[in-house]
Parts: sequence; structure tokens; C-alpha cells
Amino acid sequence: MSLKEKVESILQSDLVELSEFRGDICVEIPKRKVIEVLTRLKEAGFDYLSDLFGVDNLAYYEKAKKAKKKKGEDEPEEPKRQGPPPPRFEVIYLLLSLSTNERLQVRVRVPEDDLVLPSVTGLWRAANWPEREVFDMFGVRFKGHPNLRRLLMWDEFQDHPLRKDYPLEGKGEERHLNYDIV
Amino acid sequence: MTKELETICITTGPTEVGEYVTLNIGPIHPAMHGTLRVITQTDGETVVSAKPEIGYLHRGVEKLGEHLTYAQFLPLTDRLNYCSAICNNVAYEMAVEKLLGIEVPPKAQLIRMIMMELARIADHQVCVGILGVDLGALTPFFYLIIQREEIYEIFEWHHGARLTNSMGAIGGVEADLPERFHEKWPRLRDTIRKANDETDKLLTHNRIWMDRTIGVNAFCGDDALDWGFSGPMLRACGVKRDLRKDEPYLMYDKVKFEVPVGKHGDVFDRYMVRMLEMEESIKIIDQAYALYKELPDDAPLMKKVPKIIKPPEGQIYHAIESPNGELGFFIRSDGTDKPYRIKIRPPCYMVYQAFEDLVKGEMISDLIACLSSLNVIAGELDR
Amino acid sequence: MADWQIDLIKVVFIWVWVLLIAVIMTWVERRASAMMQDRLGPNRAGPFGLLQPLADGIKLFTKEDIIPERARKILFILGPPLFAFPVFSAFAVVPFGDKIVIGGKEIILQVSDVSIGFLYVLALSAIAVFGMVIGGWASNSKYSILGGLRATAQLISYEVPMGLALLTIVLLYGTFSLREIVLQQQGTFLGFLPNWGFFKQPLGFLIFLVAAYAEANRVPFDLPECESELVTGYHTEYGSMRLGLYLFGEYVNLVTLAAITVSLYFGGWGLPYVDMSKYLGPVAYGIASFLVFTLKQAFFLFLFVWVRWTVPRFRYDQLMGLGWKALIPLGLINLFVTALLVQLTI
Amino acid sequence: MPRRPIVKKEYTLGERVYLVEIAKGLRLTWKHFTFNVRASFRKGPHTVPTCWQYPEDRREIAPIFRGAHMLQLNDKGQELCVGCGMCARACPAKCITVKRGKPAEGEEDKYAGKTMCASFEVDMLRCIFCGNCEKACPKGALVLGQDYELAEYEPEKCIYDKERLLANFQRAKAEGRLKPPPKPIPVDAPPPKKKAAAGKAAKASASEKAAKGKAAAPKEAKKKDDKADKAKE
Repeated sequence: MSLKEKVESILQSDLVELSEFRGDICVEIPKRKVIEVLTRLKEAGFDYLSDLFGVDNLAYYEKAKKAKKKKGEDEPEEPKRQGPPPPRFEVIYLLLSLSTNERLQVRVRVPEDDLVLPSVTGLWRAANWPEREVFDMFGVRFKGHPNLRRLLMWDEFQDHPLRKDYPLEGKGEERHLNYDIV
Repeated sequence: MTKELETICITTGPTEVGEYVTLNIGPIHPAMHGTLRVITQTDGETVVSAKPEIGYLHRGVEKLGEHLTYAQFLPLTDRLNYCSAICNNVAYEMAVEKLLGIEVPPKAQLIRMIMMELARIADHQVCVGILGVDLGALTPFFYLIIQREEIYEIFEWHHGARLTNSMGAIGGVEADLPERFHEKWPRLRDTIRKANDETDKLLTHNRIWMDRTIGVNAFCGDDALDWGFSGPMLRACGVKRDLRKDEPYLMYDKVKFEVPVGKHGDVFDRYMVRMLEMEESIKIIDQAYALYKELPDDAPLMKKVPKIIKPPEGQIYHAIESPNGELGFFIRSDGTDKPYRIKIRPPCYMVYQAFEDLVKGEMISDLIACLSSLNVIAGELDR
Repeated sequence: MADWQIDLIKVVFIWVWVLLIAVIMTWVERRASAMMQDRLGPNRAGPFGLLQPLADGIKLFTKEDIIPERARKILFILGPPLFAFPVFSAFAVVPFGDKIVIGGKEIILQVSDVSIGFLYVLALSAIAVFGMVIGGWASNSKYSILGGLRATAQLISYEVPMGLALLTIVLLYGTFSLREIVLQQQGTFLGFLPNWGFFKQPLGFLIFLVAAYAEANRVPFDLPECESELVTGYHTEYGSMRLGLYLFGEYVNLVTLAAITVSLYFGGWGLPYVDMSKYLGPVAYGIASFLVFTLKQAFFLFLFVWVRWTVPRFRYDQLMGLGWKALIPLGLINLFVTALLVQLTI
Repeated sequence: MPRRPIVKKEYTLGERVYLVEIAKGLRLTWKHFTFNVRASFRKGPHTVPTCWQYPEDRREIAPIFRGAHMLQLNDKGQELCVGCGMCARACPAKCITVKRGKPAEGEEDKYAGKTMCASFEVDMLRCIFCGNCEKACPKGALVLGQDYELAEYEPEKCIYDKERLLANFQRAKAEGRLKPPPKPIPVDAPPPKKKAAAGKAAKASASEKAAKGKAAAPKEAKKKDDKADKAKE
């Protein structure tokens, strides 16, 4: 059974989209079923959380829109995603099966107006810092995380630097340290 | 008195004030390898809680990567784990090559392997040496670091830099093995072994060293997997997992080597795993060098890649076994000459987040020993 | 020359001499450690870098003297002298030579031959701890106070085995005077060994040496100032010449401990098998005995350096364990056996 | 509290009594000590084999070392740089600024190309010495030399202008520390036969000329390669 079939059989109806690129399989799962699906995957052998991170799709979709306009209707198979605009953020879980050494990317789309995901720290403690980092960098909140504070940026920092609309050189924020020596 | 001392340190987040003393170790502290910071609560000398704070060396490498071309990002990977920059270079190059769908010529693969194993030896030497320094034995550090200098000389003659190597390019390596390597390697192999041997003599069976390391922050294998450990740290916990064996890349499936495994995951096991891995690396280099010699002199070193690299749309994740563990690069391309998103999976990031679990209930001295044995590199941790 | 004049000369001489050895020790420490580690060490200031200690001294003197804002000022200032003064004074009872005859006057080479020399040394080394503790406490820094606490605990626990080892010596020689003990060690033991305390008390010597390392805060017992854990321990907040006093005091302490080791266990100024006074004139004999003493002392000073750069450091609880669970029982057994033997032979 | 596996300490007697292993360690450090003491009394600049006494006694720098930049001249003393700005574009640290200009009348023979760089600035405070500019330069004009002592008292002095870069080259030339011409990289590319032959020829000629110490051959090879690439595309 290939990895693809295996994943399909595990996920069944929860599989929103499956894409394959250079042998890496990426599956999309619905947002409301994250914990349930990941638990199933963990039980099915994908028992090691290699990494967890976010992606901001803002520029990507804008670019795709532009490209579509440029090309016009030369390539009719291009507009795959229709209907409401796609959710802006993605959170990607990199899973690994220790027994078969197969890797799987699990992707959850998070819309901008509802930046909340359930935390998977209960499944893998390894998700602790990565989830904090995603919160820090993208502003996605994880429900049930034991200590959801900023990780890399300082606590008083307001923005989310890895978002595509955050300028590369920052907005001139400075850290004011409060030495509360009384 | 406790209360009076309390006001001096800046605490971040909620800390319990009361019967415990808050000891703020770092970011400037001799044992905090660069800019790590641990906020500890101590009961006498026993650590009650230890909360690592990171981000003091955060340079936004991932954000920068979105604004640089694929070739321009390569030098930035040097600055991740600066003890073994070559492994980062190769990991990144291989990730981009996977994205492009090309395979580099065998000679380039072998050169990469040789250089990576040299870098692994250098990294382990630094880690073991620093562990010794932090436990009060300064001398082995020098015996090891001298050999590292010799390794750096090979790097310098191969691609022109000692520490920030920027080795190779996307599509292969740019230079054949230098004359220096052919001359130096047989001798260097012996001196590295001798230095390891001397370190072994000074430390391993010394009871002071054994008391300091055996049983200190021992860790269970399944806990380690749950925390996302990889590399020597995981192997010290008794889990036999090495990406070179499990998911062979380059030509690691053509060489024979052992994967040293510890038992308890304590500092001593981590130290021994690293010491033994250096020996295995020497074996790998020897075999790779033999394979290299079979190839003709003018065998290709690079795969033809266009000057401006524009990979097709898609996303890949590729991981290699860096000296610290699984070093992965996730790259999503949107078809332009710049990556859309680069995510680096640094190995010590996952290890360091379990720090509190590792040191809880131990003493301050063990905290220092634990930190050195984890080989947390701030550049890699904060990116 | 009046007696007080001779005493003054002796005091000044020994003061300068100890300072000089301590200064040279800082150089030896750095150069020897460098040589053990395949390095060269400081070799720029003067021939072989011999002027390096001078350069260090100038540096320490000219640095800004910082007293932390929230430190206990008086105690902070008091700390370093309180540490340095006792370690200097302890040398007063050490016999650094036999005797010298100048102008028909017999001068013993010892600042003062106190009949309780022994207790004096022990008492002063106990006082020196206060320097560390006060310095650590007055700095108002957590690292300092941890260093100070460690110093207290360590020195108090190692005082006991050291005292036990010294007691056996007292039992053996029946005197508290160091000079008397040295005099009793001349000649041979069992016919072929030098009549040194070391051969009569090997275990006692070992316990004493380990305790001496602990007293001197050297690796493997440098817990009060272990750099990688407590930054530099009790003198973290010190700078300038106050720091210099601490650092220097440690070397002086080494010199004193080496001198006591030599006079207790290695026959002081005497050469084994050879009675120098038979072959040399009175002046030459005095100088020769002094040189012999210095040579023996130099060996122990080097041993301090040598061990320091070879072994790792103990952990706090292991250090305590070694002191209470190994050294003290051994010391007691040693004391008991010695007492028994002494009783039987008398 | 975290779970911890129980570790049994199994020491041999020799390990248990401390002294045996410490004595072994002392023997080892003594060996190093005596060896180095003997070595340090030898005459000469580099006595202890592992210790370089820096200002007088320097380790050999690889000819391909990536140090301070320099702008090369060709054998006729002409400036090679044409001011194309490829280096500035390839730089990840954005530390190079180049202005293209035309040579003034009567000065055409000072420059190898038809155009030249009117100004060339390298900000050494930003430079990360990755060598991307060197790889990008189509004329082989900008190279990273062997200088590594780059400290200055004023930050302004760290911005190297054209004169300084040329002076770097002159100095390196006088001291015989010029960078060897880059070796052609054997590239694995379709069609294999033609390419391999070209590569071999280029390599052969390169090695011949490299022996003579001239910088021209690889450039030709490079040109050939470039042409071939263009033809393919």
C-alpha cells in the first residue's frame, strides 16, 4: 500500500485535498476536526511530530490572481478554487512515521477572521514551542495551549512579523525595558 | 533577604515569589553559550523550575529568506548552526534540489558527504570540549579544538572560508577536493583519534566526571520522542534513529557505519554517543574517500542549473541528519525566483523546549552540564 | 642588633618573599597551564612573559573601582582585606629554614616560633572564610551569595578532615610547634626511608592534601568561584584592586598551604640522608636550608597547578559527600590507629 | 516531576578510588607539558606546533580565501570591471554599489571593456564574505583577496571605494598573493558528449595557462560555456 492510499484510507471523508509534489504528500484537513484527525493519524503510525509552522498566503493568492488576469482565458484549467476567497493562513503539521519512515504534511487552513486552532500539545508535547512561534509570527491562537506567550519577539511587541504585509525592515518598533526596581 | 534579592532581577511572566529564589541565568553568563537565558527557581541549589527564554539572537532569517533569491539565501544558512555550517549549507542545497527535481552528480555527493562528516566531527569536538569546560576540565577542550583547526584548514582550502563556509552551490559543489585534503587526511585521521583518546583518558573513567554525568538528567526514550528529540540526544535515550540510516540521502546507503546508542539519556550517554559518532564519521569519510577515488578526475561536479533558479510551484520538506539531529528545510515555491516561505526545523529547538523537564529536580551545576550536553546553538535556535 | 630589629627584618623579608612567590605563581599558573594545553601562554611582557604579573597588577590598579549601588558598602570594602590578611599572616609560624648565624648571633628562620603554631594556622584559615562570605553577601548578587554559601559549607566541612589529619601529626610528634615537628623529622625512618611525616602518615598526608585543595579553592574543589556556574562566585561584583586582593590572596593561600605541607610531611628544610650543617658554614647552611625548603614548596605549588588543569570539578553535594562520608571516617580511622600505635610504642 | 529512568552506577574499584584515574590524567598532561616546554625553547618563530604567534607568525592562507575585496587589472594594466552591477545584484547583504560610466576621451585604453565603473563601493561593515559577487562577476574583475585584517578606527573607512579596491589589488600583486583563476567546474549537463569534450578542453587549456600564471584561459572557457548555454536556450 503506498503512502497515498494509506493516508486516504485513514482520513476517508476528512480529506479535503491531497497534493503530491516530488514525492512529498500534503493533505488538507478541515479546521474543526484537527484534533480528531491528527489523533487518528497518530494512532495509525504517524507518531512523531517533526515540526509545526504557519504560512501566510496573502501574497500568494494576490499573485495568483494577477497571473490569472494576465493569462486571461488561455488556460482554462487554472481556476481551481472558486467561490469565497481562500483562507489566508495555513498551519502545516509535519508528521513522521517512525516505523516506516514516511513523512506527511498535514495542512489546515485558518481564515483571517477566526484565527483560532485547537492546540495539539496534548498529542505531542513537541508542539509547545512551535505553536508559540506560530502565534508569535502569524497571530494564530491555539486553544488549550499551556503557555501561549510570544516566543521569539518580546512580550510587548504588537505585530506578527512573518505575515506578508509586515515590512522586511520592521515598523521601527523599539523595546522599552521596564526595570521595575523599587 | 530573598525578597530583597528578588527586585534585582527582571522576571518575565509569572514567577512564584516566596520560598524559592529566582535565579536569572543568562543571557550574559559564561555557561550560556551565547545568548541563552534560563529563569530558574531554586530551592537552595536544587532547581524547582527552569524556564528558558529564547529570541535574543533572533535575526528573522525566515523573513529574510522570503526576500532573497535561492542562491542568496545560501550564505545565511551558515549563520544557523555556526559550529557545522556545512551541514546547513548542504541541507538547504538539497532541499532546493529536491524542489527543482534534480540529483547532483555522484562525485559532488561524495564531496558533500566527506565535508559534512568533517563538519560533524568539528561540531562534536566543540560540544564535548565545551561540556568539559563547563564541568571544570579545560584541558580536553584544547586538545579537541586544535584538531578542529586542522579540519577548518581543509575547509579553507576547499571553498575559501573557515567558519561561515557557504560551501557549494545549488546543483553540486564548485570545487574538487583540495590537494590539502589528500595530503592531510591520513595524518589528520590519526591526530583526531589521538585527541579523542586523550579526552577519553582525561574524562571518561575519572570518577569526578562520572559522578557529574552518569544519571544526571536521565530521560526516557518515549518522552524524548514525544518532545520531538532527534540526533545524538535521542540516540542517547536509547532510540536507534539516524536519518543517515533511516532515510538515506546522498550516498549514505553505500557506506557502512554503526549508530551508537545510549541507554539512559543522561549527560554521560550523550557524551559517549558524541565521542563514538566521531569515530563513525572517520569511518564514513574513509569509505567515501575510497568511493571518490574510483571516480575519474574530470567527473562532473555540478548539475546544470539555470543562473536564475525558478523552481515550479510546490512545497517540499527535506531533512538531513545534522550533528545535532534532524535539520529540515521546508520550502514553498510560488514559481518566482524567491522562495515563498522557508521554514527551518532546527534540531536543538525541539530539544531545548524540553529543558524544564530535563533539569527539574536536579542541581544548578547539573543545569549547566545539561545545557552543554544538549549543544544548543543560539544561532540555530532563534534563527 | 636588637631582637625587635631582627624580627622586623624577618617580617619584611617573609612578606616580600611570599608576595614574590605568589606573583611568580600567577605566571607559573598561566604558563604551565598553557604548556599542558598545547598553548604558549603570555610571553610578550618581558623575557618569557615574566613581567606579565606586573602588567596584570598595573591593569588591576588602574581599573575603575566599582561598588554596586545596592551593596553593603562597608562590608563590601571590608571583604577583600579580611580574606587577604589572614592568609598572609598564616605564614608567620612557618619555619622556612633552620637557623643562620650572622655576627655571632643565632637567628632562627621563622618569624615567630609559637608553641601553638598549629592552632594558629587552623584559626587563620577559618577566618579567611569570612572574607569570602562577607564579600559574597555584601555584593547583593545571587551568584555572589551562592558562592559565599558554598565557600562556608565547603571550608567548614573540610576543616574537619584537615584537623583530623593534623591531630595525628600532633599525636605523633607530641608538639604543636611547627619548628619542633620539622626538627623531629630529620634523620631516617626504619633505617632506609627519610624520617618524614609522609612515610609515617601516608593516609594522613592524602587527607591533608585533599583538604588543602579544598581550602585553597582549587579545581576540583573550586565551587565557591566556579566560573561556568556562578560566573565567578563570591567575587562576581568585585573589580579593580579589590578583585586583585581576592585573586592574590588565593595564591598566597596556596603558598602557605604548600609551606605547611612541606613542614609537616616532608621534613621542612632538611635534605634526606644528608646533614647539611656538617658540610656547610653557618651562613651557607642557613641559606641552603632556606633553598631546600623553597624547592620542596615549589613542587607542591606546581602540583596545585598540575592537578587543576587535569581534573573536572565536583558537584556541590558530591563535594560534601566526599568530605563527610569519605575523608572524615578515614581521618578518624587514621587517628585511632595512630593513637593505638603511639600508645603501644611508648 | 518528569519521569526519569533509574541509572545504576557501576564503578570498578579503580574508578571508585579517584586516584588511579587522576594519576593517569596527570601523566597525560605531564607528557604534553614536557613536550611543549621542550618545543618552546627551540629557536624560530613557530615553536609549539599548535600555536601561531599571530603578528609575526601567520598561518598559511589558502589562495582561494574569501577576504577583502579587490578589483583586478589585466596583464596590460587595464581595469577589467565594466560596471555591469551583477555583483551588486547577487549580494545577499546589499553591500555593493556600482555606477556604470563611460571612459573619458583619450582614456579608453585604461579599461578593458567599452564601459567602466564610475564608482564602486563595498561596505565592509555589511559584507558577509560569501563570495556571491565573485561568482556573479562575468569578467572576473571583482575577487575576494587574502586580506583579513579589516579593523578600522572609523566606520567611514570601512566603506571601500574604487581606489582602495584597486590598491588592494596592487598590494596583493606586489606580494604575489593574487587569486588563482577559477577552475572550470565540470558540469553534468545534456547533451553529455559535446559538453564533456568542451569541459575537458577548457580544463586542459586552463591547467596549461594556470601553470604560466595567466588569468586569461578560464575566462575564455567561461565565455565558451556562456555561449554554449545561450545557444542551447
